[in-house]
Amino acid sequence: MGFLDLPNVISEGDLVMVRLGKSQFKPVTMQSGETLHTRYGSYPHNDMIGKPYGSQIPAMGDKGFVHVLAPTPELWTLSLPHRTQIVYTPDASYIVQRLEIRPGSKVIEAGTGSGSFTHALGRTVGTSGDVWTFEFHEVRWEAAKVELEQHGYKDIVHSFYRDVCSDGFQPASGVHAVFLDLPKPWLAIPSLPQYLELGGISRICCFSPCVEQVIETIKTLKECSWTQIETVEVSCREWIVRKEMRRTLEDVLKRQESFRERRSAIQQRKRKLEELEKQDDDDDSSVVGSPPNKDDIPYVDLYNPWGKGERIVKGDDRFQWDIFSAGERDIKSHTSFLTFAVLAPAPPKMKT
Amino acid sequence: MGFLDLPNVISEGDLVMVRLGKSQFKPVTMQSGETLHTRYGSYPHNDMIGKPYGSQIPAMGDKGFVHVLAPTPELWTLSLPHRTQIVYTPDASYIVQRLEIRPGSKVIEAGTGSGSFTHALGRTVGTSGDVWTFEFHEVRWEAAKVELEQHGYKDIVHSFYRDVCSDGFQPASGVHAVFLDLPKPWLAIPSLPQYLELGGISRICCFSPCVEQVIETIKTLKECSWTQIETVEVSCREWIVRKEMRRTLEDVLKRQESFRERRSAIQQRKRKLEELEKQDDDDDSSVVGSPPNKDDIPYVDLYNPWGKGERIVKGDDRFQWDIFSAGERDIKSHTSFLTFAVLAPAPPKMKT
Amino acid sequence: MGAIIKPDAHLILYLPSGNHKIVKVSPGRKVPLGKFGSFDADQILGHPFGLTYEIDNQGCLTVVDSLDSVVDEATWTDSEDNRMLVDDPDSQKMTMDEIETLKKDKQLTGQEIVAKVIESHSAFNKKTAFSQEKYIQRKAQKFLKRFRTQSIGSNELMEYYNAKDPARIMDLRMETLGLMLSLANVQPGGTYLIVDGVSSLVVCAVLERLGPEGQLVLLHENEMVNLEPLQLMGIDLVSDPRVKPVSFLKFLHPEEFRAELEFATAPPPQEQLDQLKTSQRNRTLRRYRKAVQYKNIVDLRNSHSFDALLIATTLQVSGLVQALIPFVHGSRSIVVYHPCKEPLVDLEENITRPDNRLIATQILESAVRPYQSVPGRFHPHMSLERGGGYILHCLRAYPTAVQAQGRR
Amino acid sequence: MGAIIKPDAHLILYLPSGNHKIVKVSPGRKVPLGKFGSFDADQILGHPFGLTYEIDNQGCLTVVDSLDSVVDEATWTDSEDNRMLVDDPDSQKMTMDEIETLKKDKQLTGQEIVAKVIESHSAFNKKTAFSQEKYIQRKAQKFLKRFRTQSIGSNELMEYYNAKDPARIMDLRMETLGLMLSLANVQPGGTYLIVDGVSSLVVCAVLERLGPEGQLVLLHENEMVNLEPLQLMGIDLVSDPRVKPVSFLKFLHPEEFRAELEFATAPPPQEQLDQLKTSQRNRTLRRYRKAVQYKNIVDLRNSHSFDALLIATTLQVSGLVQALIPFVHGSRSIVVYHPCKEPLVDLEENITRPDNRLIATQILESAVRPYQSVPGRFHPHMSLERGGGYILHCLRAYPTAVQAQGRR
Repeated sequence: MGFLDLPNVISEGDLVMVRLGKSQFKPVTMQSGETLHTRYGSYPHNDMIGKPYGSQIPAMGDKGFVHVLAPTPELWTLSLPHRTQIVYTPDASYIVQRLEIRPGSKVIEAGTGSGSFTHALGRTVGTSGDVWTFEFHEVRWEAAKVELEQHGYKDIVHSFYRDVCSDGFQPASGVHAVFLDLPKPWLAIPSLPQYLELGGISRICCFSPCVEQVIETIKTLKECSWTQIETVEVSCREWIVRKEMRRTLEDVLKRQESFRERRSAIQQRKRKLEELEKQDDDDDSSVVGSPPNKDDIPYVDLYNPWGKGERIVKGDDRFQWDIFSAGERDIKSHTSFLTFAVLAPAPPKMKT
Repeated sequence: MGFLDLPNVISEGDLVMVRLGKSQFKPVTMQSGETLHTRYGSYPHNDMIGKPYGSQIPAMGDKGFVHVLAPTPELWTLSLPHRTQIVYTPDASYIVQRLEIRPGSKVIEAGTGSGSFTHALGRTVGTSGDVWTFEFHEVRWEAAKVELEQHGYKDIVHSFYRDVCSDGFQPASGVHAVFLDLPKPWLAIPSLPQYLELGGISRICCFSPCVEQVIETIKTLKECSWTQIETVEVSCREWIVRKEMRRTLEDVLKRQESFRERRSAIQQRKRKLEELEKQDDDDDSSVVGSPPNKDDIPYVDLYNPWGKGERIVKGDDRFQWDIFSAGERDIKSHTSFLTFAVLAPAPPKMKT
Repeated sequence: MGAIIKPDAHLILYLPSGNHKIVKVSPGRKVPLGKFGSFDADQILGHPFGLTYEIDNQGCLTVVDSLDSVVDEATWTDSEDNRMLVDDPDSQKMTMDEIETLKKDKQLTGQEIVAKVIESHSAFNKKTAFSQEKYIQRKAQKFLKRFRTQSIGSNELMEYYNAKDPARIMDLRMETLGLMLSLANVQPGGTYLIVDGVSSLVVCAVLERLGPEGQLVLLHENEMVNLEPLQLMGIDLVSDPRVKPVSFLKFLHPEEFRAELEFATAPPPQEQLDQLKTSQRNRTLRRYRKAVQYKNIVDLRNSHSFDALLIATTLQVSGLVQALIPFVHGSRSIVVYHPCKEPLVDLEENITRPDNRLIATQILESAVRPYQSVPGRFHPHMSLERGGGYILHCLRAYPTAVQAQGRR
Repeated sequence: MGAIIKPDAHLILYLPSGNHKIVKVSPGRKVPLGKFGSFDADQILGHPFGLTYEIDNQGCLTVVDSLDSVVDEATWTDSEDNRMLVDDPDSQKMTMDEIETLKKDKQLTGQEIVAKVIESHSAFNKKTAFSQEKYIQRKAQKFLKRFRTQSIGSNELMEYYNAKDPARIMDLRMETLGLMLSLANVQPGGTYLIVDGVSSLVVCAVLERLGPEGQLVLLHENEMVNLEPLQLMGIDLVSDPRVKPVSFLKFLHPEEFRAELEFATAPPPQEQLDQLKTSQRNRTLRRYRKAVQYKNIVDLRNSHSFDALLIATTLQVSGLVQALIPFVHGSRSIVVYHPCKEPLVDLEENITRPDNRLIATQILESAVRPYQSVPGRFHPHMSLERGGGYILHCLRAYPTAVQAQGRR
């Protein structure tokens, strides 16, 4: 099954995204007889094949479980090792929307990189569209090409091992949208027009991490008659919802009252002891009843509204809880600058 | 009374910040007999003099009111016309904290601009500190100088009409912190060391709106042996709290039920009318009782959970309300880049 | 060849001021442009979209390169800084009346007027190159009679509502709409369940990605669905066979509409139809077609296999999501948009996290920050409209019968 | 002359790795630096703060220019792009053992080791200049034995807690702390009311701005105030006469402590003291001094004229602010920090907006975004710790007796 098939039930040979942790996904190809071994237990493929996608699968003889998910370009992106150059979903989704990529669109991508954005492009153009993708790093090109074919994009995505800056974008033609993720996009921009759709609007996005690259790119886009040039950054924050115990001023005051009571009880006892000692000194025989005991401190129950000293599970209903949301601790603050531009079609003869 | 005096009660001659609207503040100098006329009514100064700062003052024979507030650098900044170049509070407060400006600090500022940041610097260094501020625009220099003196900074802030790029920072000396808000800070940086504190750490902040300026500034700072160079942006969002009516799915369903009842009631009546018409046609004499009336539609009370068609004040307790917060609509997204650096003291002879 | 402007098409025209206008271009008709006058629609019919035109005083169009560039290179001297510039409202020596005369009597073009206005500014060479450029741009926006044509899709619709009344699209913005579509894995041929309280913007955007085979069920909260407003912009949702509107009541409680569903099982017998008057027969046939469409929706519903649920509404989202969980297929996405974080925090805390039919919940806030890209003055825009709101995303799961305990 | 390092001073030492370490430098003592070894404190006593030192293998210090610059200019060739670079863990030919030998036996300096490590990287010239620089920096952070000295103030304290346990300062950051101080108009000579649940960070920052004449009342929620931890960093809050700690109970309910307040009205009569044993007399005098300090705080309280109220606590802030409103002078600020927006939204909705003793409420979120400033590669840092939380700010007002109605 390819990414584009929207399958309902897991079959032999399917690529399944196994969800191991919060955002930990492992791509696994189903082969009956095989077993997936993880830190969270072992899972025979036979326990997954035939189940609907989305099923929770219990570990073999263990308490753990995983979910078996259908692959999407977004899950695939999450499963990639982080060190690879990746166009993440917030950027990728914005670029597709802004470049107006649709079913049937013809798109150029250079370089292919990890191929993660290529998946998203292929999903959107569908079987009636084309994505020509170019990569100058041979190992990376090979890896992405193989994956894209395995994932069912064979007829949609056309992969080339090529330096587009020197060698152009053949055999792309009739292209609506161009995405350039290159160290020097300005070297590739001048050759573009011959590959674009005749008499149509073409859109471009150049993906560059540094300001200096952006400035050079904008200069070249202007020289090559691209208009509506705009550079933007996309940022995306995740918000984490959590419970916090409510601690009120009233409780503070009651607690401090109880500290005070305890202190005054201790002082009273101390005074009593001192008095008794004094009497002891004065007249040994006058002691009536039993002498005060060291452990005889009048017990004052400290007001403990927040369970200090106890182990408390969040949400424990002996306490009040507030719901807070906080931004994730480490924010992907900057991925790249996205420089967009539009090339107008050639003007027709004017009627006057 | 100057800004630094923290006065409690309004006196003749005081500069009072009159709060007219949400963030609309008008500086007014108290003169008995005078009257402040605003869109929200008229306010004789005599109604304000003798009142404690913070008082609500009712309009003369009117329903309006204002609050009379003590001036602070922050309120003063808010009262300035927006077109002037201003270092706003989020930037200003960060710069003061990061440059470690304290009571007694000696600070250079160039240019003075509207003088709004000068107020904040003067507040923090206090009477034991010094701020030397330089401005090359004569009219602006004059205006800021007069205001700063009127506001009680005479002994703290020293204003000069000067182009520091060509003419330096005399008579500043023993300076701990430098703030440069100049089109070309790199022209002023090389002359700085002679004005700085001997054997101490000096800190600088250069305030530049464009990346190109920042890049040039960083280059010069490096050449001049400044270290710990870091460029940052400060952004500040205001959040607006508002109430929204809760509209639940249950209410939608009840409402759609009542539409349905109304429709079926109308249809029933229609069918009845048709039947009657038919009977009419068949046998005119068989009509029994009165004929159905057009206005006789069985009334179905439409379920109206959200007061459609009524005028509802937010918080009306016939309805449920949720509390939402939303970012203000227009965000000051970028003021300037702040480039910070530190100049280490000259190394002493090493003991070996 | 790219698409061309066909007779009676709806277009959006972008103006130098940054404003835009939606118009219909019909053969032989004039297209009004407010204070810019008007032009004959015939002049642009058959042209590709995306061209920029200048209107002369006779209403004739010429294709130009850009909406707001004036002269190739400024030939004025500038100042290093603005130390010599004194604020003076009198530095512009030309009055509005004089400018009107230039326009009306001298028949100058927008370009020529801008040049005249700059010439007559007494302190222009005391401004910095930066201020000069800003001044020219402001005047260009005011006097240039130009426009750019564009067909209307979800991006243009969003821009239109954002300028007109952002509340009608709940402040939804391009980065967030794009993210919704990606997270929902919208693709050609899919089947989607949608709650759209944003003037059908989500519906439009999904349709753009759907191809001819896809379909969407649109849940609405009123008596009748309201798809007409978009007709005025040339977007026909009413007769698009891929759009299947249904009320919440009829979707959630088909058991209350058994009669209609039974009616749909077979066409009304011909002999029965023959007995009816024409008007009654048409009514019966219409009722039958509607019932079939409804049955079709209920069949989709009962298959519990929508390829995603997309929600953007001012209704309380917690109850909504809870009611709609069963209809989403396993491993498919639920994506909920809201301009404020609070309803989504409530949704996560009370519905998606406690319910083991939903996994991998996350609340995301995406925002775009545009830069000014004038050469030599690269910096983020000084002011910015507020961000694009929040998205809650989670995936539908099938829990095992015996609930596994432990992690997560 | 700037401040110098005095005997027994506390310092923060910054290391090339970006980490830091708080140490005390005492004459004749060694200062330990973990895997970097140690050095004699005497070598830096009497020096100004802010210098950067390199430690040689004998523990001798030399002043150097920077924590992490290695060689003036890279002399290696680089590659235009990384198309020739294949991921290969074996491209570094030198083993950790070999490096250890260089360090221990050959007595190479950190600089020399970094140079050797680069030399032995087989694919170094296939990297782009960018990757080369990153590689060198990583190695510099690992092998350079350098540190920079700095005295400890609120900024360093914040950095220390931020690295160690940000929860102890409730994720408070410099931009937000600075904004609190400005909005509260903290200035020399002022009198401030403070609730500090952030390890005394707000107290420290206010003290830095207070000058010798100012003072602050610190409300605490425990049995005793806990100011000792900062002693370990050389910040003495315990004996600072400007710091006046008091429990919430004693501040809000002085009527329950009449005996103590009366005790403070006059010193215990000498004849009475003379009758007591020495220990009892000292106890009585101590009790008297504490009572006087308490009476002093109650007098400040009763004047209702604090120059600002600053709050940073995990206690529910709504009740807190409501209880403390009366003590703030008119036109002065109330500033409340919280890392999450929810408690401040609650505070605005339920306390500050409905109560006409408070005006001009705003909730602000300030955030700093740092840039990488390597020449030719200017861009915002790729990753970033989360933002600085939220501030609610409002002003204390005195409403007129007859409540004016209408606007606002």
